[in-house]
Amino acid sequence: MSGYILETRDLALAYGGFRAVDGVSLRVKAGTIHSVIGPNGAGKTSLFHCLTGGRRPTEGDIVFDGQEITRRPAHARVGIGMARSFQVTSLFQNLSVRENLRLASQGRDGDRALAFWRSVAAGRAHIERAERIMERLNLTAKADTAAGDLSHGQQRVLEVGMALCGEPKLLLLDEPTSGMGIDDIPVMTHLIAELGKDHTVMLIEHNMGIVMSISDTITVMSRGQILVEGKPEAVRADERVRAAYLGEAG
Amino acid sequence: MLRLPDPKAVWGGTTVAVLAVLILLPIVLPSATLATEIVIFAMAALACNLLLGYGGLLSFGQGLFFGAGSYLASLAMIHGHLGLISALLVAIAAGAAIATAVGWLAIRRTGIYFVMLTLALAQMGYFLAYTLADWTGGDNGLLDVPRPPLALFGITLADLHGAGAYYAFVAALFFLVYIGARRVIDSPFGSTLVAIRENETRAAAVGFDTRHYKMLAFTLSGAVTALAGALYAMLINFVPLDNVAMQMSENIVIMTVIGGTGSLFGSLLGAGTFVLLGEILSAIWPRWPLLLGVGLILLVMFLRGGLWGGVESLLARRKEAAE
Amino acid sequence: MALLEVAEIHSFYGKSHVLEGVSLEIGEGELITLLGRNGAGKTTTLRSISGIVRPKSGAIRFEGKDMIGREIYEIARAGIALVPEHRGIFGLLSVEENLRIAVRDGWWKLSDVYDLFPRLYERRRNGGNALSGGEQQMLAIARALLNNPKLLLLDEPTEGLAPVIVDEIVKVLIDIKRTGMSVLLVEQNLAVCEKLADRHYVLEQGRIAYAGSAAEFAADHSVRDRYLALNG
Amino acid sequence: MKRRSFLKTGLAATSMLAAPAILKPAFAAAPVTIHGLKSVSGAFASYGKFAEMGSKLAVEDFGPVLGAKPAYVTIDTEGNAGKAVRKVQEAIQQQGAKFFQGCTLSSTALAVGKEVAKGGGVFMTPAGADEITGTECNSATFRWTVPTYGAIHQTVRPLAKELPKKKKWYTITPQYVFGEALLTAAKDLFKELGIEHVGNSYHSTQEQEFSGYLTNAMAAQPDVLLILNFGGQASNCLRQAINFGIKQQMTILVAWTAGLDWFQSLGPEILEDVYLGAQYWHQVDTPMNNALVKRVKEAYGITPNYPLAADYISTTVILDAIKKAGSTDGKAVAKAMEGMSYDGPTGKETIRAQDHQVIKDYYLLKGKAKSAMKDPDDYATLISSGKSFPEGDKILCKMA
Amino acid sequence: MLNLYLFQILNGLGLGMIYFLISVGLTIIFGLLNFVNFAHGAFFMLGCYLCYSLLAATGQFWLALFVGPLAVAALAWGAEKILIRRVYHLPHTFHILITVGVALILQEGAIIIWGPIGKSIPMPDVLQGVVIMGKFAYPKYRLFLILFSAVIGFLLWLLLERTRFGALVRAGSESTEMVSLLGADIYKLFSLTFALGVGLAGLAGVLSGPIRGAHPFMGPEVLGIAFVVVVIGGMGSFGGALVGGLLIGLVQSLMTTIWPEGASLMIYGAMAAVILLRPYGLFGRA
Repeated sequence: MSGYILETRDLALAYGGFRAVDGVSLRVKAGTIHSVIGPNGAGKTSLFHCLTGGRRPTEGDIVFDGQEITRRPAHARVGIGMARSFQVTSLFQNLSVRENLRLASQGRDGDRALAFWRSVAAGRAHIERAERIMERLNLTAKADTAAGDLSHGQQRVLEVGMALCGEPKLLLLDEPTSGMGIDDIPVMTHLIAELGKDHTVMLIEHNMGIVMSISDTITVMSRGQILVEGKPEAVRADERVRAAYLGEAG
Repeated sequence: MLRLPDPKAVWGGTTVAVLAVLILLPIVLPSATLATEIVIFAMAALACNLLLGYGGLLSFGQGLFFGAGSYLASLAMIHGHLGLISALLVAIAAGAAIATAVGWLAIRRTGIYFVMLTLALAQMGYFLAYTLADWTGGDNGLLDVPRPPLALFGITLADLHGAGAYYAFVAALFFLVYIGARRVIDSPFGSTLVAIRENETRAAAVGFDTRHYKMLAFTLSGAVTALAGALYAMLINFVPLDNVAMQMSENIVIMTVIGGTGSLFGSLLGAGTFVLLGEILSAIWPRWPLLLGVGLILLVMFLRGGLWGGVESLLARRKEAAE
Repeated sequence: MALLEVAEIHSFYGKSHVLEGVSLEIGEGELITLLGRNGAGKTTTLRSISGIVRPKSGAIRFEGKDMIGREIYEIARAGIALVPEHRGIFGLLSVEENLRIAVRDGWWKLSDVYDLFPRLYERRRNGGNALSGGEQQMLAIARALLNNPKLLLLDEPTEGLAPVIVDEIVKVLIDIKRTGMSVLLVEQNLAVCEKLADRHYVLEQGRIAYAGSAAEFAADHSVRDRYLALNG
Repeated sequence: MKRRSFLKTGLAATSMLAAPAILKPAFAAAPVTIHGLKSVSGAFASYGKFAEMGSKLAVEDFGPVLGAKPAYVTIDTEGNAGKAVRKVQEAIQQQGAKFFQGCTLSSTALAVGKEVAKGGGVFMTPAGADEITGTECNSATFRWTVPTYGAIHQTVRPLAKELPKKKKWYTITPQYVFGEALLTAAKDLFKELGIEHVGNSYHSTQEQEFSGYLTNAMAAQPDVLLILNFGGQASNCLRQAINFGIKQQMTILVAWTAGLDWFQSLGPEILEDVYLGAQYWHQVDTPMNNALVKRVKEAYGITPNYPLAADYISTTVILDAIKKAGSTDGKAVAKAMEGMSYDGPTGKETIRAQDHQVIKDYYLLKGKAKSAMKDPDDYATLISSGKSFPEGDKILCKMA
Repeated sequence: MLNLYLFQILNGLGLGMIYFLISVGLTIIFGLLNFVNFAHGAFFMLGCYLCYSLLAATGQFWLALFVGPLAVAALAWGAEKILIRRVYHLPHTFHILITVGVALILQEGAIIIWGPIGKSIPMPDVLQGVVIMGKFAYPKYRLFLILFSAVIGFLLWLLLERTRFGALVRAGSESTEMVSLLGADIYKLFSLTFALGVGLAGLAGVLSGPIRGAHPFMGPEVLGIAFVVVVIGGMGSFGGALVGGLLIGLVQSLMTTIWPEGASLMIYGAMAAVILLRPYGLFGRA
């Protein structure tokens, strides 16, 4: 309707008296890479929890693709086109890479996967999608390796790939480069930039550097609120952002 | 613990092995009735395995489903004059319904509270069966349970009065259940169940309503367990109150773990070992449950994968040595 | 001889290889910071030193004695105290009970930590759950001090705290340092680190990527950009 | 690899199966084998142990039957009705077993009776459920135990006679078929004797804590407390009643005790002055009983108790009947047993043909003080004995 | 009639205190070790038998009361060292299996030692007899039991709330790792707590001896009650065991007057309802 795929209105999440998210109104434009950054404790992760359904916001609401989803549980957001990755790698550790991706594709089916009389082999579409995404992630050589046996960098890539399997309209990535080495980071940044071409991506990051080159819009959070929002160059130049990061950047 | 899907190598072997065991059991054992009991309990263990081994759900309520199957199939035959197939279908439906209800409640809790909830619900079932003596016979048990002939659309296909014939019928059903369970495990549902056991948060994040999957696991498990219960009632022509007791739930879990969680063939192995050990030891020493106790301790200390797990690691070691 | 010497340790969480040969040293009375991005392995390094995670290879020597393979409490008794990131306050215990169960013979007495944190004295009867984030952090530090360690490991003590409280914690850390206690500090807040540390290590994907004195680190902005990537 | 792995699985499977081959019992050459159903292991082990002693001794003492010494095999019921029935089926199918004796649990006895009838054998049991010779009776099943009706009539009636002034009675009853049967019989008799039934407390068969029920009883202020449960529950109920000082306030009657072993587990302090109903008592002076007591002392060094005596005589009766019938045909043996009279431990005992119930004495005993005991097993004085059985249309058995 | 209910309440109180003693050990063990002890009832039974044997050998009830629980605790301490500590880290399934194994060994062992027939245990002389209250009488022994359990409960409360050991146990129920990090020997703490918890089951057994006698198969029934009490009160909660025990005691006692056949159904129904409505029991915590 408005070209925005995700909107939050005065979103708040309080833990006891502490307001981790404090009146955030955010709009993510379809087809863009939108990053939310901020120092530790800025409320990024809490905001992310609200968006993915991990937590119920205490105030405000969330609209996705024209639908009110504020109180929808996590699994029910996949079917309408949201998918997420985790900051701390969360895979099916003992299952193969292929099976991880196949299951993630199957998840898009929701309760249709309750079919216990069918063989998984009949779910051709899922298998094919898993193969396609494996190809795209450069993991085909590791197809039969258990996810837990991958290198950390590969696990991070698979982590993002799992979200991709839901064929989402909006991809929510929670610190996708977390724990990655300096040499692996460009691979991930490149992958995200690539994904940004055919998905809307919302990225939560701690470090400014990573998001600068790939983001269309950057929202800077601090103390549960939006501090600044704008194009990368504008954000980089903003004094308030510097001040917020000052504690960290010295 | 977990096998990656390699359907032909792993399953091909055990299917043939299951078939071989089913054929050999009545030949090797002194009687077909003993073989029948083993196969019936193997069916119950297999159903428990679906929950415990694949879904990671430790249910102490399996006895409730087993007992419900026994009672309802028997009552359907005694009062409703139903035939064999219809009575078994009644048991399956009832088991599925009760298990769905138990599952619906139990999956609201996790860990030990989940276990305690299944236990409490099963105990309620026990006392209900005890109180409804007009229907269940209470403490005396439900007597005169018939074993009707196998008939379809009024045409009698086989008389099951002989122990051998009944064994063949039960074994055939077990094989069907086994094949069915293989399919279930190999289905979108089964693979999702494993995924939920592995990482429930991720499973929810990729779009599965994990509660529905756990509930369906209960439904299927309850249906199969109730079928086993009904077959047991027809075997002994009688439903003792013991069928719904906590001891029954405990025994089913023990058989499952002895055999090996996460392996369908293991369930057959577990039930066989449990029943036969009881049979052999009770003939030798009245205090044999003491040995069972020692066995359980040794199992927990040294053979956590159960017998099937032991066989597997043995095979793996051989293979390694060979390479 | 260094008080603590970590040599080439490799640690795992389940299947994932988290530390891939971390080596570092802490001398008597030194305050060292361990920097690095989220997920680089800082917390795991602290957990490996205190015995919660058992490194599969490498060596950890404390006062020359080998620590790998010892129980957590043995390492604690040897003189290493960890204040974990989640602080580990016992909510069922009162503030004073939280402190008392940690008391071991040595320089720090209950009255000393009450002097250091007067607010804890005020709240000594309260349950651990009733404390604010800052108070919990103070309690966690106070409790570790009562253990009378020779080496204090702190995991992000200022995380999520208001600036006023952060300043207070920094003051306390300076006081602690003055007593001659060695400290290994994991911190995201560079301002805090620079105020306190003698030396810095930067951890990157399970390895030490940089080591330098406070002065060197302050002078070398490229390190910051490369490993901590704070600026675009 | 594929083939090999299958072979190994198959091998593992067969090796598992090889072991039980030893289960196939060596067939006895004897023409007559008695199968004793005894709860040797499991929750009723205390009973099964003595019952097994009784049957073994009976077979041993019995001379040749049909030209050879009879054999005896114990089937361990494991206190589990399902197991017992399955093992009976197996014995019938595999060994052609015909003659069964035993069963402690009513449910087991009922179900076993049905199986034996189907298999054309004979089964004699001392189990408690009246249905065995009542609604669930069958041509193959015989019962030694006096039914609830007799237990009530032979305890309540003589006690009422002895204590004519005690007109207010209170009952404590386990709520299931057996308890209901005792209670119904008691209520009918109360009416006849003009006794006022001042109250009843039902409890579940799981109950081990009776303070609440005893309190209800005290509140009703009866003259006599009639306890209608049995076994472990009766022990706890009586023990707790004594604790509550009920013995000082009223007379206590336990209508259905398990007998000597049960007395031994309670001790004289509790039993003193309590009235006790019993199926068997070793001090009863009948020729057969005197011989039995002597024989058991000699063989096992103990005094025979109810399970031992009941299973001894039941086993003997079956063997006698086989001898009389001169055949091992189940129908013929059952026929021979119908109407048979013999010297039993309670004196002259007769098997009523109509319902296969043994017509025998039931006893009312009174607990002795410790000081009055002449030997360690001299727990009680015999107050009265006699036979009471449902007659005519009260016999619910419709033999098919 | 009112009198009857009042008396049933007194009764329920007595019963409740026994239930409290039976359950408190189970709950302490669960709280610290997150371990489900299915052998708890079997240790209770062992306490009963030790009471019997010690009384038979010495005639001293007070000695039995002292030595019996200690012996049970010592056995538990050994079992913890050899077996139990090896399975803490495993899923609950294995906790259950290993303790079911221990329970079977204890049960069959009791039959081997003491025979299959139950044993009666005499009341100590001083506590024989009853206290007359109107038309009711209440056994002195049960009054003693209420008082003694209250004293034990109070001592236990002191131990848990006022000593370093108790603080460590409570702290450990939140995080054993953090307790180790403070330099406490967590294994010793585990052994002692397991021995304490099981010792309390033994104590409950010794105390119940004169009321219930000793029987090899009394374990499972006692275990069932303990589970119900612990779940209703909140697993790991001392106060929960007290309130849960009293509640079940009172309900059971009053039910005997109101609807006896439904007592067990009610109790397990209440257990299910509590788990569903208040997952951590009346006094438990997450």
